[in-house]
Formats: sequence, C-alpha cells, structure tokens
Amino acid sequence: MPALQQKAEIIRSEKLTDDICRFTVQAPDIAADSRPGQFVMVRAAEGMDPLLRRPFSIHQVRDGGLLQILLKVIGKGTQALSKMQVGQHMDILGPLGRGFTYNSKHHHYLVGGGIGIAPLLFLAKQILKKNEPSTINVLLGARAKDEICTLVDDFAGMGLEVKVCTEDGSLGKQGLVTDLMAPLPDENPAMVYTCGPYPMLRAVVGVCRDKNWACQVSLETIMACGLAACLGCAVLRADMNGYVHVCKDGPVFNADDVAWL
Amino acid sequence: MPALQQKAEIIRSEKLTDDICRFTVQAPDIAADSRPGQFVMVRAAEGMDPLLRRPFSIHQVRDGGLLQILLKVIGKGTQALSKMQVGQHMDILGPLGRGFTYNSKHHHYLVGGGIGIAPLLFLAKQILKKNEPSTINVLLGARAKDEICTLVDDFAGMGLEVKVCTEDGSLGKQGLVTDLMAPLPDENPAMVYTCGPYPMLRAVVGVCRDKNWACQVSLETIMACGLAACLGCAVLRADMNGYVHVCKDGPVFNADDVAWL
Amino acid sequence: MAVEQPDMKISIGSLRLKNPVMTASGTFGYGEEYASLVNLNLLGAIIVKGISLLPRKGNPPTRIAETACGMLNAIGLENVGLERFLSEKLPFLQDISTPLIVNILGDTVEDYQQLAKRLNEEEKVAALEVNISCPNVKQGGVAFGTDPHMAHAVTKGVRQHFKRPVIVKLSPNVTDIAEIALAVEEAGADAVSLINTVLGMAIDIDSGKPKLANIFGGLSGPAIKPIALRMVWQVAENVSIPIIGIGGIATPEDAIEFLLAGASAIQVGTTNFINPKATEEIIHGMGTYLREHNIASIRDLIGRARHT
Amino acid sequence: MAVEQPDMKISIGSLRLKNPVMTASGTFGYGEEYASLVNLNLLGAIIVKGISLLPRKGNPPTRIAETACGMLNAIGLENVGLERFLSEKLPFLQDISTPLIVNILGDTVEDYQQLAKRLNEEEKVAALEVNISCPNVKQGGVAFGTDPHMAHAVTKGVRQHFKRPVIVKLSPNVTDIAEIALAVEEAGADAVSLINTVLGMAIDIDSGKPKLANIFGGLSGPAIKPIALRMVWQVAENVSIPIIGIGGIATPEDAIEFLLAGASAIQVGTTNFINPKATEEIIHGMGTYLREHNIASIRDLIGRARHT
Ligand SMILES: Cc1cc2nc3c(=O)[nH]c(=O)nc-3n(C[C@H](O)[C@H](O)[C@H](O)COP(=O)(O)OP(=O)(O)OC[C@H]3O[C@@H](n4cnc5c(N)ncnc54)[C@H](O)[C@@H]3O)c2cc1C
Ligand SMILES: Cc1cc2nc3c(=O)[nH]c(=O)nc-3n(C[C@H](O)[C@H](O)[C@H](O)COP(=O)(O)OP(=O)(O)OC[C@H]3O[C@@H](n4cnc5c(N)ncnc54)[C@H](O)[C@@H]3O)c2cc1C
Ligand SMILES: Cc1cc2nc3c(=O)[nH]c(=O)nc-3n(C[C@H](O)[C@H](O)[C@H](O)COP(=O)(O)O)c2cc1C
Ligand SMILES: Cc1cc2nc3c(=O)[nH]c(=O)nc-3n(C[C@H](O)[C@H](O)[C@H](O)COP(=O)(O)O)c2cc1C
Ligand code: FES
Ligand code: FES
Repeated sequence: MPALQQKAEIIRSEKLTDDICRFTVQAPDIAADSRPGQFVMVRAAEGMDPLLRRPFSIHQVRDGGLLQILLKVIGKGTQALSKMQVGQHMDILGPLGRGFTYNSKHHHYLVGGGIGIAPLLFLAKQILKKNEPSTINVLLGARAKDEICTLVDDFAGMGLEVKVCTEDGSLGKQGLVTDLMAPLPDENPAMVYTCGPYPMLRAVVGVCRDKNWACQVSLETIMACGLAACLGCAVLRADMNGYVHVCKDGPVFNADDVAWL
Repeated sequence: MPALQQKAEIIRSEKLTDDICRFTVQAPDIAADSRPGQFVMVRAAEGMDPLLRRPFSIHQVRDGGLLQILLKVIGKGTQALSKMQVGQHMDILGPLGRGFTYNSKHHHYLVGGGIGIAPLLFLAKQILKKNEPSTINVLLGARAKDEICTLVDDFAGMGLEVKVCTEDGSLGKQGLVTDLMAPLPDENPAMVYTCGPYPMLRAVVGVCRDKNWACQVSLETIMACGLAACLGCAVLRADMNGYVHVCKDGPVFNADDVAWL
Repeated sequence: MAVEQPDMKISIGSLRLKNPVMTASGTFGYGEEYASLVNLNLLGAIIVKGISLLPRKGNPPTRIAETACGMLNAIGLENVGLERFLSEKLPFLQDISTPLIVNILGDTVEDYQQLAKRLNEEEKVAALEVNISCPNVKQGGVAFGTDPHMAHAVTKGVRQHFKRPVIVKLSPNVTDIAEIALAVEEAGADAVSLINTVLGMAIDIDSGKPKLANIFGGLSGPAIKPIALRMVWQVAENVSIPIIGIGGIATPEDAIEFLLAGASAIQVGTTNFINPKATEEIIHGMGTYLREHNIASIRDLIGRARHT
Repeated sequence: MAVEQPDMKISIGSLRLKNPVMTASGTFGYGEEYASLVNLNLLGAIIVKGISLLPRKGNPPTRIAETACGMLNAIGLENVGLERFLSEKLPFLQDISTPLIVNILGDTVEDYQQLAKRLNEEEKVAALEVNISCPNVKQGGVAFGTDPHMAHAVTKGVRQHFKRPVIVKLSPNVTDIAEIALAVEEAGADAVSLINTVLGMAIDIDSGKPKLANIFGGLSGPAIKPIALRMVWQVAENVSIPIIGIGGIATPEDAIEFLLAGASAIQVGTTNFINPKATEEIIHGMGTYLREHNIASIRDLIGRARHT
C-alpha cells in the first residue's frame, strides 16, 4: 500500500453538529488500498499558513472510489477544512500507517470516544465481511447526544448492537465508555479496538488488562509528514527504551507495545 | 478624513474580464469621507499568508454608503480577493492619502491606462458636479478591448467624450494613450489627471511639459501600512534630495514634485 | 473566587504602565497616524519611530518586500530628527495620557549621549529605548548590538545623561544574545527589549536583482515569533532586569506566550499595519485570559513557563 | 534562437549532478519513504537523515510544533546509527541512480572521522554532508557550527578520511556566517550547505509550558527563507567553493532566488512534508524558467543577482 497524493473532489459534505462534519471525496486510488485504522494527511489551505497537513482517520470507504473523513473543528486547520464546499478539491495523501488487525478467532469490541469513533465504522464493515454481527459489540462514548447520534444510526444500520453513554446523559447512560465495559461478560478470546482521547484510551487499556482482553489502540500525535520521514510522531515504547512512530508503526498499536503515562 | 477600519459586506461582484473584477461593498463610513484619487487598504486573507494589506483606488462611491473597487489579478493577494463572494466581508481601511484637486478654472483631461483607469470614474463624477461635460476629455488606453469596454461605457454614460486606444487595436486607435494626447488642441489652462503604469505616466508627463499643461499623477508603490507609519512607500522628490511618501503625500502628486527616472 | 477585574499593571524600572502592551518603534509612526483607529489612551506605552540627532532621508526605494508570514524593510532609519520631533511631533503626544517612550539611534556613542541629554529635559519622555541593532544602515560598519563591548559603551553613555528608565533594544543577529543582554544590564540598563528585525533578503526573479534597493532588510512579522520567543527565554535565564518581548505578536495568545517565557511587557510591530486595532484587541484578550484562568495579576504570568 | 533543452547540470566539487535539486537531511527519511510519491531517479541528489556512529533514540515527545509559515522540530537526531544504515537503508539506495549524500553528525571530532572513514569505503556514498549545526542536542555544549575553530577542526577531520566531496552544513545561529564558511573552506571543504534550522521555541498557553519537550527546536519552512537567502549571499561574497542553498524552498521561484543569490544547488526540506512532489515540480519549473528567459544553462543563474 504505497502512499499516493491526490486532489480529491468533494462529492458530499454533511454537517453532523456545529463542529463535526463528514466529507465524502472521490479518491479512487487511495480508497482502493485503504484498510481500517489507516489515515490520510490533508492539506488545510492553499497558502503557507497553516503550513502542515492534518491527519485524519479513514472513516469509511465506499463503492465508486469514495473515501470519507469525519472531521471535528479544533483549531485553524480543521476550521479551514470544515468550510470546504462540494466541488472543491481536497489535497489528500494516503493511505498511511498500520491499521487494525482482525480475524475470526475473537469476539470484537469496538470502543470509541468522541471523534475517535471515526475509524471504527470502516473496521466494523470489514469485520462483518467474514463474521456475524453477533461477534461484534460497539461501545461509544461522547460528551453529548448530537456528537454521536448519526454514528450510532450508522452502526445500528449494519445490524450491530450499539451501547452508548454520554457525559451529560443526553443519550444512553450517563458516564464514560469504560462504565459500559465493566459489566460485560468475560468473553474470551476477545479483542478490543479502541480510539479516542488519551485518558479514555488509558482507562480502556486498564479494563482490558483486568479482563485479560487483547487490545489495539489507535493513537494520535502531532505529525508533520505522515510518511516516517520527519520522526516527529514519536511515542514512548512500553519498555521505556526508545520510541515508536505513530505514522509508521501505528497509528494502531497493541496496547502492550506502548508506554501508558 | 480620518482613516477607519470596516468589515464591509460585498453587495455585488462583477467580472469584467478574466482577471479584472469590480466589487461593490457596503462601507458607509469610509464612503462618506472619500474623495477621488484616495485609496483603501484591503486585507487579502484571514491567515498570515499573504500578510500585508493591498492598496486599491476608490473606484466609485455610490448612494447608500456603497464603495467600489476595481481589481486586477496580479499575484496571490489579488488572486485571493478576486475569489471573494457576495455576502462575505472585506476588511477595508480608508479613505487614505491625498486625492486629486480640481476646480473650475481648467479644462480637464482624464488620462488613464489599464487598471489605472480605476480612480478616474470617481473623479469625473465629482468634476461634473460643478462643471459641464464639455470641460472634460477622457483618454483611455489599454492592452485590449475587453480590459476597458465596460469602463468606456461608464464614462460615456455620464455624457463624456471618451477617446480610446488599445495596444492591439481591438478598440479605438492602435497605440498608446500619449498618441491620443499629441493631436489635442492646446486648450489652456488645462489640467491633466493621470493614472496608470509608470512608463505611461512618464510619457504623459512629458507631453504635458511640451504643452505646458499642469499635471497630477497618481503613483503606485509597494505599501505596508498606508497610514504614513512605516515609511515604506518612499518616492524620490523632484529635487532628488529626499523622499515623499505615496500613502500620505500622494498617491496623487503634482507631476513636478516627484523625480521621473 | 473568580477574578473579575484582573490587575494589568506592570513596571519597567521606575516606570509604571497600566498594561504591558506597547507599540514597536517604526511601526506606529509618531502615534498621531493611528489616532483615528486606536484609542491611544488605552495603550501601555507608545514608542515612536527612531529619532536621530539630525534628520535622515532613509534608503532609496524599494524599501519593503513581503515574505511568507513576514515582511522585509530597509527604511534606512528615515526620521525627522531630534528638533523637528520636539517641535512637530511631541506636542500631539503631550495630550495623550499614555507614557511616551522615545526610540533613539546614532552613529557614535556621542550621538546617543546628546540625544539622551536633550530628551532628559522633556518630562513627557517617560523612557528611552536605545536602538543599537538596526541592520539597515551601512555606515559605521558592525552594528553596536553585535558586540558586547560596544553595546555596553552605548548603554553607559545614555545612562549617564538620562535619569528616567533606559531600555536597550537588542539585535537578534548574534550568536549569543544573552551575552549582549548581560553587558547592557551591567552598563546600567533598566530593561532590555527584543528582538529587532532579523537580517534577511529577497530577490526578484524577473529582474534578477534584490527586491530591496539596500539588498538586505529586516525581517519582521509572525515568521520571526519563534526566534524572538526563544531569545526572550535565553535572556530571561541570564538577566534580572525586565524584558520587553517583540517579534511577530499578532494576538493576545502571542502576547501571553512572551510573558510566560519571561517578558514583563510586549510590543506590537508589523501587526499594526495589518490590523491597526491589534493593540487594543491584545489588551482586551489578555484580560479575558486572566479572568478565564482565574489569575489575579498579569505579573503572575511573567516567566511562568520557565518555572513549571 | 530559443533555448529548447536547457542544461540543468551542476557540479559540487568533483560531483556532477543532473540538476541542482536535492532533498534536505531529515526531511526525506532514507529516500524509500518517498518512493511511491516522487521519481527518485529524477532528483539531483538524495541526502538522507543524519547518521551517527551509534543509534540515537532522539528527544521525548512533543517533538514538533507548527508556527506561522514554519515549523519547529526537536527530533534530537534520532537515527538508526551507522551499521544499521549500511545494512538496512543503503541497499535500497544502491538501486537508485541518483547520487547519495550522507549527512553525518557526532559528539567529537573523532566521531566524525570514524564516520568519514567507514563511509569512504562505500562507493555509493557520493559525498558527505557534515552537520556541524544541529541546535537540538544538549550534549557537548556549544555547537561546532558556532565557532570557526571548532568548525575548522571537524571539517579537517572529515576531509582526511573521505576522498570524495565533503559538504559542510552551516548553522544560521551565528553573528557572522561568512566567518564560519571561510574557516571550513580553509579546512578543505568542497562546498558548504546552508542553512540548518534557526533556533526557536513556542509555548502552549493552556498548559503554560513550552510546546516542545526539549524547550528549544529548529525553525524551518517558508518563514526562514529570507534569512537563508541573505546568508547564502553573505557566504557567496566571501568563499569561492560552491554553495548549496537551503531554507523554506517550496517553489521553482524560491529555488531560482537562491541560485541568483549565489547558490549552485538547493535542498528542499520542510516542503517535502506538505507537497511530497515538490522536488519534481521544482526541477520542472526551473527548466521552464530557463526556457522562458532563454538561458542556456542553469549555471548561468548562479550569483547573477550579485553581478547586476
Ligand atoms: C492518526 C490520526 C488520526 C486522526 N483522525 C482524526 C479524525 O478522523 N477526525 C478528526 O477530527 N481528527 C482526527 N485527528 C486529529 C486531527 O488531526 C487534529 O484535530 C487536527 O490536526 C487539528 O488541527 P487544527 O489545525 O484544527 O488544530 P491546531 O491546534 O491549530 O493544530 C496545531 C498543530 O497541532 C496538531 N494537532 C493538534 N491536535 C492534534 C491531534 N489531536 N492530533 C494530531 N495533531 C494535532 C496539528 O496537526 C497542527 O500541527 C487525528 C489525528 C491523528 C494523529
Ligand atoms: C495607491 C494605489 C492604488 C492602487 N489601485 C489599484 C486599483 O484600483 N486596482 C488594482 O487592481 N490595483 C491597484 N493597485 C495595485 C495593487 O495594489 C497591486 O496590484 C496589488 O497590491 C498586488 O498584490 P498581489 O498580492 O496580487 O501581488 P504580489 O506581487 O503577490 O504582491 C507582492 C507585494 O507587492 C506589492 N505590490 C505588487 N505590485 C504592486 C503595485 N503595483 N503597487 C503596489 N504594491 C504592489 C503588494 O502589495 C505585495 O506587498 C494600486 C496600488 C497603489 C499603491
Ligand atoms: C517598517 C519598520 C520600521 C522599523 N523601524 C524601527 C526603528 O526605527 N527603530 C527600531 O528600534 N526598530 C524599528 N523596527 C523594528 C520593530 O520595532 C520591531 O522590533 C520588529 O519589527 C519586530 O517586531 P514585529 O515582528 O512585531 O514587527 C521597524 C520595523 C519595521 C517593520
Ligand atoms: C524534521 C526535521 C529533521 C531534520 N533533521 C536534520 C538532520 O538530521 N541533519 C541535518 O543536517 N539537518 C536536519 N534538518 C534540517 C534540514 O535539513 C534543513 O536544513 C532545514 O529544515 C531548513 O530547510 P527547510 O526550511 O527547507 O526545511 C531537519 C529538519 C527538519 C524539519
Ligand atoms: S509524522 Fe513524520 S515520521 Fe511520523
Ligand atoms: S505605506 Fe507605510 S508609510 Fe506609506
């Protein structure tokens, strides 16, 4: 899966909330090679400010060479991107990194928080190609209802069981996504696939260790190149002796391979 | 006429040619104080690249607090501005500088070249408030027809006599605007008001000296502030001993006050 | 207990300012140019265009060029000279309540001394900012600001003749800015301000010639902010007099970065050209930050990033 | 008579390159990373990430921060070390026709010498680029590149053990870069490359701490182009060996500016991250410029702005 650069036309732009939007772009070459958990680097503006590309998970791949990203406005780069219109072209580099690995031996727990839910939809779809919906549980957490209701529908539409919690209680249980994990039966062998804010990931990894579940985490760092060239995306290894690089060794890691600080 | 800063809504955007457009913005406070030959400084982008505001002549002032600029795409700043849409806001600073001075003693020759025609429409309108159309001659030069045909109509619509030449002969005589000046009768006292590329201005000033006509020129330089603060817009004085500043002492100068190199 | 009205006052030596936001020399004219755009009375201090003993014509055009997130200038220290400054520019500034800081420059230590002596007589001049760093003027060879001994000598000369605070403005075009800062501190400076512009150039590929008639010019604007911030940090590690941070400050966030790095005050330069209201917005935004972070005094920010 | 096929070849000492466009060390990995995006065989030269005798882990994160038209990095010279470079990275590069230049770094003159000695045995290594300027590594105190004597010593050490061209890469964080350039020329360098990154920093105003774990980092990207161009000009005025220009080059126009200022070749750094195809586009665009200006050889551009 060599990385490719493409000026991808925006085919559709959905505004899920005030600050979350979903773009569907025409990027056949990149889409063809993409696997769940991989990401793309997107240029935020034509000028030099902001300078660097921004990383986004591949949210979904659709027939006809379509690729989706789910984008939350954080700062000026995502702000500029969120204003892009259907018909304009996004400068996309990808697919990048190592995605999730999955097989049919496990029960699959997809655990996402906030915008971290983005790569899990693609993952669910791929797992379902060889597995029954009953082998998958989706556990989602968010700050409030509007942040995830569209996504909950998307998972449910695949016939999956989705458990939801929100911090303000506006959808599902009030609480954190780890609260949804605790009461789960100790199905084994199980694989947890998780993506979300760092404190959530750390908590999820803690629960997995308690339950003796294998766990893959998708990590975020600031990135300059996404191509393993700048070495900017370093994360401490589990043995505390040196670093792994999120854009090349990840973004998906076995939870046991990285240090949890 | 103190300078003011205003986020002016774009009310209308006309594409006169591939690379010339006319914007009409709602800027009542700036428009109210504007005089022909003055200019505004416009921010080209929200980010820091390009950084500096760009200077544009006040092309026209219209009832209802409307202000127009005529803009030719040259580089990245004008490129970005040319893409602005009705409903968006232009960050405008003005009115700035010293405009044309005119009175009823003279015969008025308005001599414009290319995008330099921009300030002359406003000037013609103001002169006409106290003078007959017959006291005004408009001489316009351009590379080709499409660059000026709309503007010719605008002048003609005021009942003015307009003589035109183009470098390619596609409208009016083939040649330079000074070719239109040479055969003119030596009406005196006459005042020439001119704006356009530097070589044209120098040639016009030469003809005026021959004919013993007074001449006001509108000069262009690179500008950072437009407010007489940075001292970046220096132009050599006629006595070669020091500099005048285009944004404060100009952009309109008596031709005899600046050096012609 | 929420902070409602954070204390924005800071001191530069004996000079008390209502807030830490100043205008940088050469980017705000003599104040009057911005009077219709900014409420001058709200500013912490106004620093005017550098003044020399005699008027200077400055460099031939082209004097400015735009660069990525920055600009080059080679104004060549054009200014009206001391006497016309006093007779034509000072009267307007007398009526503004904001403290006035005069930026001075000279070819020799004696020039600086004479300027200091005469300006000491003007009560309105609350402090001097000594420009020892301008890279644009070809005369006199090496800039004062690139040599600790020369920097020391100028500072001492001005110190002797000016009784109110003396701020020395440092050049970034040096291997070790802390060394220069130490030299001027030792010579009696009440504060240092930094950075002046970074020496740069640009070439017009159509004409094949440098864009600036002077060939070199001073780089300013957001592009240099990381360099300025690093130098403020380095100087803060080495001197104990107050530091005034300058370089690419465009927003309240930028200003706060400089305070956290060790500056007691900041100056806004190039940004005045792009957003004439920036100084006011920065003062306002810094107040908001203090309230949101429940910090009682802006002085609590100074150097905080170095202590955590 | 129109120029149809302009001559793009240039020389760096005995090294002949098909065009003057190289990739800057640390911004292009070991070449392989960009193989699917750029035709590596089209490049003038490939310069790989800096190699030390032993592997280095580099700095803790956060290692990068974005700034206005630039970025800061404090990678801390993480690299696989000489042996793994030879066994794991070199084989891929052997198959690329483009000359390979290896960037080397060390803590002592002896380190540099050992690297030079071993790399001299590898025919594929067409030249060395000696990094004497990295501002990120805390060890060893002052950087070699800020002192003419130390710069001379390293250059001489490498020169003795490496028979093909030796390029010394200069640090911009000095008062007088021409002085350093002269020192390394005298020590036998075949060329100088400049600039390495400019020391800078950024602060996170929410955490109140420096954004980089290392506090300081190197500023690169379009923001530094005017500084780099000025230094190339200054060095060109003082040395007679070829200069390789580096700093913020993003377009063919940028590259041409550096040649006009006196560079014989250029390197593209940070831009590789933003536009991976930039090197190819720059090669193509330089050719177009020569054709449009009817210039037969790219060598005719070198230093032209200094002679008109
Ligand atoms: C592998 C990966 C996948 C991601 N997937 C998604 C996704 O699917 N949807 C989504 O909305 N966001 C995703 N992110 C986060 C997204 O990249 C950041 O929110 C975005 O870069 C912020 O840019 P900004 O200009 O808006 O913010 P700014 O704060 O202005 O950015 C400043 C700098 O910080 C970097 N930065 C800031 N926050 C982050 C962050 N959390 N991770 C990495 N870099 C950051 C930016 O790249 C930039 O260099 C992902 C990040 C990574 C590393
Ligand atoms: C008083 C005055 C009035 C003007 N009136 C008009 C007008 O009515 N309509 C119009 O289309 N243009 C006008 N111009 C010219 C216009 O300002 C420039 O074309 C524009 O700034 C170019 O910006 P850019 O980013 O597209 O070009 P770039 O080349 O990318 O700009 C680079 C830099 O050069 C400066 N620059 C480039 N060309 C000029 C120029 N000719 N004059 C001043 N600065 C320049 C820019 O400000 C910028 O700093 C006027 C200029 C001045 C000084
Ligand atoms: C056009 C211009 C003129 C300047 N003139 C002076 C001056 O006369 N004296 C001085 O000490 N600094 C002068 N400076 C430097 C600024 O005061 C300031 O130190 C520098 O621009 C960096 O700040 P900035 O990035 O906010 O502009 C000038 C800067 C510019 C852009
Ligand atoms: C992430 C990163 C890593 C770098 N690593 C090295 C290095 O190992 N050795 C070196 O000599 N220069 C290194 N540099 C400096 C670049 O080679 C180049 O000199 C500098 O970035 C300026 O060029 P640019 O503005 O085009 O990026 C590095 C730069 C960056 C951005
Ligand atoms: S982002 Fe550059 S190496 Fe990972
Ligand atoms: S543009 Fe700044 S003084 Fe004229």
